[in-house]
Amino acid sequence: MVARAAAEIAPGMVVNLGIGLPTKVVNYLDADFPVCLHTENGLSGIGPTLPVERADRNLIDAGGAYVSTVPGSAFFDSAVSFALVRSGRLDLTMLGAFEVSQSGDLANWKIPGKFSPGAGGGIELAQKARRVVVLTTHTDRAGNPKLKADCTLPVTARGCVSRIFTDLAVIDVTPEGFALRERAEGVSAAEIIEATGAPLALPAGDTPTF
Amino acid sequence: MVARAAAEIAPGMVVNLGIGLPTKVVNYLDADFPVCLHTENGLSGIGPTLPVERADRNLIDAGGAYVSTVPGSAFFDSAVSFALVRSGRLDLTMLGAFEVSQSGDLANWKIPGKFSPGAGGGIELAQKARRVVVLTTHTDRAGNPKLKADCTLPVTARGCVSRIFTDLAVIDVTPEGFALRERAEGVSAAEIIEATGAPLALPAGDTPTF
Amino acid sequence: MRLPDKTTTLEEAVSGIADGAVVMVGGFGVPGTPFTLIQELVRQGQRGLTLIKNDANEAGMGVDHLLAAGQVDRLITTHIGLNAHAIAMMNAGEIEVEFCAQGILAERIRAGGAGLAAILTDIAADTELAAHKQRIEIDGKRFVVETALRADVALIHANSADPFGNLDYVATARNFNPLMAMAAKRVIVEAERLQPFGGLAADDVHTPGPFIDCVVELGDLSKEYAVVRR
Amino acid sequence: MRLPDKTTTLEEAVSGIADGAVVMVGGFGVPGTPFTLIQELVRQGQRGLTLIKNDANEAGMGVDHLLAAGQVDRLITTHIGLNAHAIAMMNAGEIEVEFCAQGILAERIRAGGAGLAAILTDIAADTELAAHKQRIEIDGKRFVVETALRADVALIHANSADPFGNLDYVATARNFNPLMAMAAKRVIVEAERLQPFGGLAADDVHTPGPFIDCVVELGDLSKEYAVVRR
Repeated sequence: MVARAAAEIAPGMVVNLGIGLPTKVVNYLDADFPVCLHTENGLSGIGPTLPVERADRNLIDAGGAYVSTVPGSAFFDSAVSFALVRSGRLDLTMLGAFEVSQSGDLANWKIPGKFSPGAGGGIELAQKARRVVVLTTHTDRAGNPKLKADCTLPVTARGCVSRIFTDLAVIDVTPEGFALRERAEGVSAAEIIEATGAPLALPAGDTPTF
Repeated sequence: MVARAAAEIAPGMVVNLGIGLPTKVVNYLDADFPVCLHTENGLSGIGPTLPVERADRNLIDAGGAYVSTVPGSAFFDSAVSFALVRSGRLDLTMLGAFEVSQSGDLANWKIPGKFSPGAGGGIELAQKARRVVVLTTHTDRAGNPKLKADCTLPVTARGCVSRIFTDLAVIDVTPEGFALRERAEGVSAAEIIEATGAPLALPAGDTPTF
Repeated sequence: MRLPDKTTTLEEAVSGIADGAVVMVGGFGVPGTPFTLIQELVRQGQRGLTLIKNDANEAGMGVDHLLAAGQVDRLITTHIGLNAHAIAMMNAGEIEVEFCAQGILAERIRAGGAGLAAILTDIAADTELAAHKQRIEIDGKRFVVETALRADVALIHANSADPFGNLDYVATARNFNPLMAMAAKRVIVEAERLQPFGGLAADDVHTPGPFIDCVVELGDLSKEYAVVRR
Repeated sequence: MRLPDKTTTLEEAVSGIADGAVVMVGGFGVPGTPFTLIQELVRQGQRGLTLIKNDANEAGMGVDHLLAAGQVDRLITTHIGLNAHAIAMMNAGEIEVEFCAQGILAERIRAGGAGLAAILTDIAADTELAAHKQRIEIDGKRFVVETALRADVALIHANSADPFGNLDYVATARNFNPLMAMAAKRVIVEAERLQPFGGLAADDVHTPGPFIDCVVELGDLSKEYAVVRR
C-alpha cells in the first residue's frame, strides 16, 4: 500500500508526508524523481533520514526524525512554513487517520479522554493542501472500520480527504460517498465492503489490484 | 536647529530620520556615539551618505539617497521593517511637517489639490515611534504659522508629536498646548509668539537659547 | 529525489500574463525593481492591468513604461511622489490609484502570501486612507480590517536563484520582493545570477523555491538598474 | 556612530523576568530550544509563569524542568505528545493548557511582533480549537479572529549573534525563534557564538538587532542540546 501511495506523487509536486505510515512513502521514490518534500518545522527539500550516529542535532523533521538536505534545500521559520501550506503551495499531503467519513471529513488528532496531545500542524495540512490523501489500516486494532458514514471523534478538517490508501484497497471520496478504485492482491470486494463502515460503490467492470 | 535636534538622540536608541531636514541630523552625531539608524526600506545601521561615484546601486534609504552600512548593519524586507516600527522598537523618529496642532496632531503628507503623492511610511512612523519630534521651519514660505490650534490639512496621525524644533525655537506639545522651551540665539519670545498660530506658554524664568 | 527545474525564457515566463491581470511588482525605487520583466510586459502589450507596487518608479523608468503605454487601469501603491507623470495621469483620471500606508501594504501582501483573510490594525485609523474600511471591535478597542492582497502574477527581482527558485536578494533590493513572491498564483523571477542546485546555502535562502513558478536568468543589465544620477 | 552593545551575563539577563511573566520560548523539539536560559530560569525560580512554546520538549528536558518545578501556571502550545509528564499535569489540572493550530500559533506570535491586533483566518474554524473565538464576516465569508500574542519576555536560541543582537539560526533550529524575537517587551538571546560587529553579513542576518535586548554567549553546550538517542 505504501508503494501504491507513492505512485500518487506526480513529478514537480511539493509534498508533505505526515508522521507514521506516510513517512515511509519516501522509500519508494526514485533518486531521479523531481519532487520537493516539505516538513512544517521549516525545511523544503528533505533528504534521506539519518541514523543517530550521523545525525545533525539541529536537523529534524516535524516528527523528530533526523533527516538530511539535498542540493537546493532551504530552511525557513514556522510562519513561512505554514504560509506555504495555507497559500496553496503544498500540492499534496499524505496523512494518517483515526476515522474518515464518507464526505471526506478527517479525524486524526484527538481521542477524548485518551489521547489529546494537541493538533500540531495537522489541521492546516488537512485543510489547505491542494490534495489530501490518507494512508491507514482499513480497520483499527479491534477490527472496527476506520471508514465511516460520519466521524465520531473530533474532526481535524471537514471534506478534505480525496483518496484513502489502506492495506485492503484504494478508495476515493466522491460526491456520492466512498467508491472502490483498487483492491489489494488477494482481497475480495466483499471483504472490503465488510470492513468498511459506510456504503461503498464498486466499479462497473473488474476492480484493478495492487 | 539641526544641531540642537541631534542632542535629542540618547545613547542606545533606534532612530528613523525622515526625508528633508531630519536627514541632516546624522551629520551632528559623533563617530563613537552608540545609536542605530533605521530606514523603512529595509536597513538597520545606516552609514554615511555616499556620492554617486561611490554609490551601490542596491543600497538606498527611503528617500532615495545612496547610503552605506556600518559594522553590524542588517537588511530585511518591508514587512519586518515596519514590524519594528509598529511593535515599539523605534525609539525616536524625526519628521518634517506642513502643520502641527497644539494637541500634537501632525499633517505632513497631503495638500488636497496640490500635493498628493501618497503617505509612504510616514503614517506608521508618526503613529508608532515611541517619541515623535518634528523639524520644520517655524512658518511656511508665505510666512504663515505651521504651528496651529488645529490642523487644516489631512492629518498623518493625531496626538503624536512631543516636541518641535524650528529655526526660531524648541517647543513642547503639553496637555495644555504649546510650551516654549528654548529660543534660537537672537530671537525674542515675542517674535516666536507672533510666528505661532496658537497660544504659547512661556517658561517661568529665562528661556534658554540654542 | 531531486528538486524540479523551473528555468524558462523571458518571453515564455511573461506570456502567461493575461489581459486584466492583477500584477505585483517588487522594488522600492530602483533597487529590486524587475526592469527586464517589465520591459517584456511592455513588449507583449497585455492591457487592463492592476499593478500593486510600492511606488511608480520615476518618469521614463520601470512601471512608468506600462503607464505610458496605457496598459494599466489601476495602481495600488504607497507613494508616487518621484513620478510626476504618474501623478498627472492620476489627476487626469487616466489611472485609478489606491494609496495604502507602506507597512500596511507590506502586511496585506504578506497576509495574502500567508493564506490569511485579513489583518486588524489601528494604523491610519484617523486618516482618509482608512475612512471607508470595515472596522471591528476586539476587547473594547476598534480596529481597521485590512484585507489580504493576492495577485495573478508577481514579478520579482532577485540577486541569485537556483533552478528550483530558491532566491536571495542584496541590500535594500529585498524590500517587497520576498512578500510578493509568496502572494501570487504565478510567481516569475528574474535573477542576476543563476546558481546550480546547492549554490545557495540552505540557511541563506531568502525566498524558498516552493513559492516560485518561473526562473529567468538575466544577461547584461540594462541602464535602468544602474545608479541614478540626479 | 557605532551600534550599541547588548552583551550581558546569563544571571543578569534572566533576572529581569518577574513572577507571573508571560514567557515565549523558542524551539521545535530540541533544535532551537534555549536550554541554558531555561535552566537559569529554573535556578532563579520565578513562579506563576505563562509559557508560549510550540511543544513541551520531552520529560526531563527543557521546559519540562519548569513544569516539574511548579513554576508554570499556563501553557499555550500546539503539541505536547512527546512529553507524557506534561500531559499528566494537564490531565491532573496542575497546568492549564491552551492548544492552537501550529501555523496559527506562529502567525499570532508574528502578528504580536508586527504590532497588529489580530489576524483573520478560516483555519480550524470547524474544530473545537476555534469554538469559542470571535468570528467576523468579510465579503460574505466568516472568519475566526485570532488575536496577536505578545510576551513580557522571549527566550531565544541563536547560532551566532553580534553584540548588537543581530542573529542567525541554523537548519531547523530556526522555527519559532525569529517570530518570538519580535514579539516580547524584553528579548533575551543565548548564542552559541558571539561574533564581532560585522561578523554577520548584513544580507544573512535572520533577526535584526533592533528587536533584541540582551545577548548572552554560551560556553560549552549541555547534553540537552545533543542528538537524542531513542
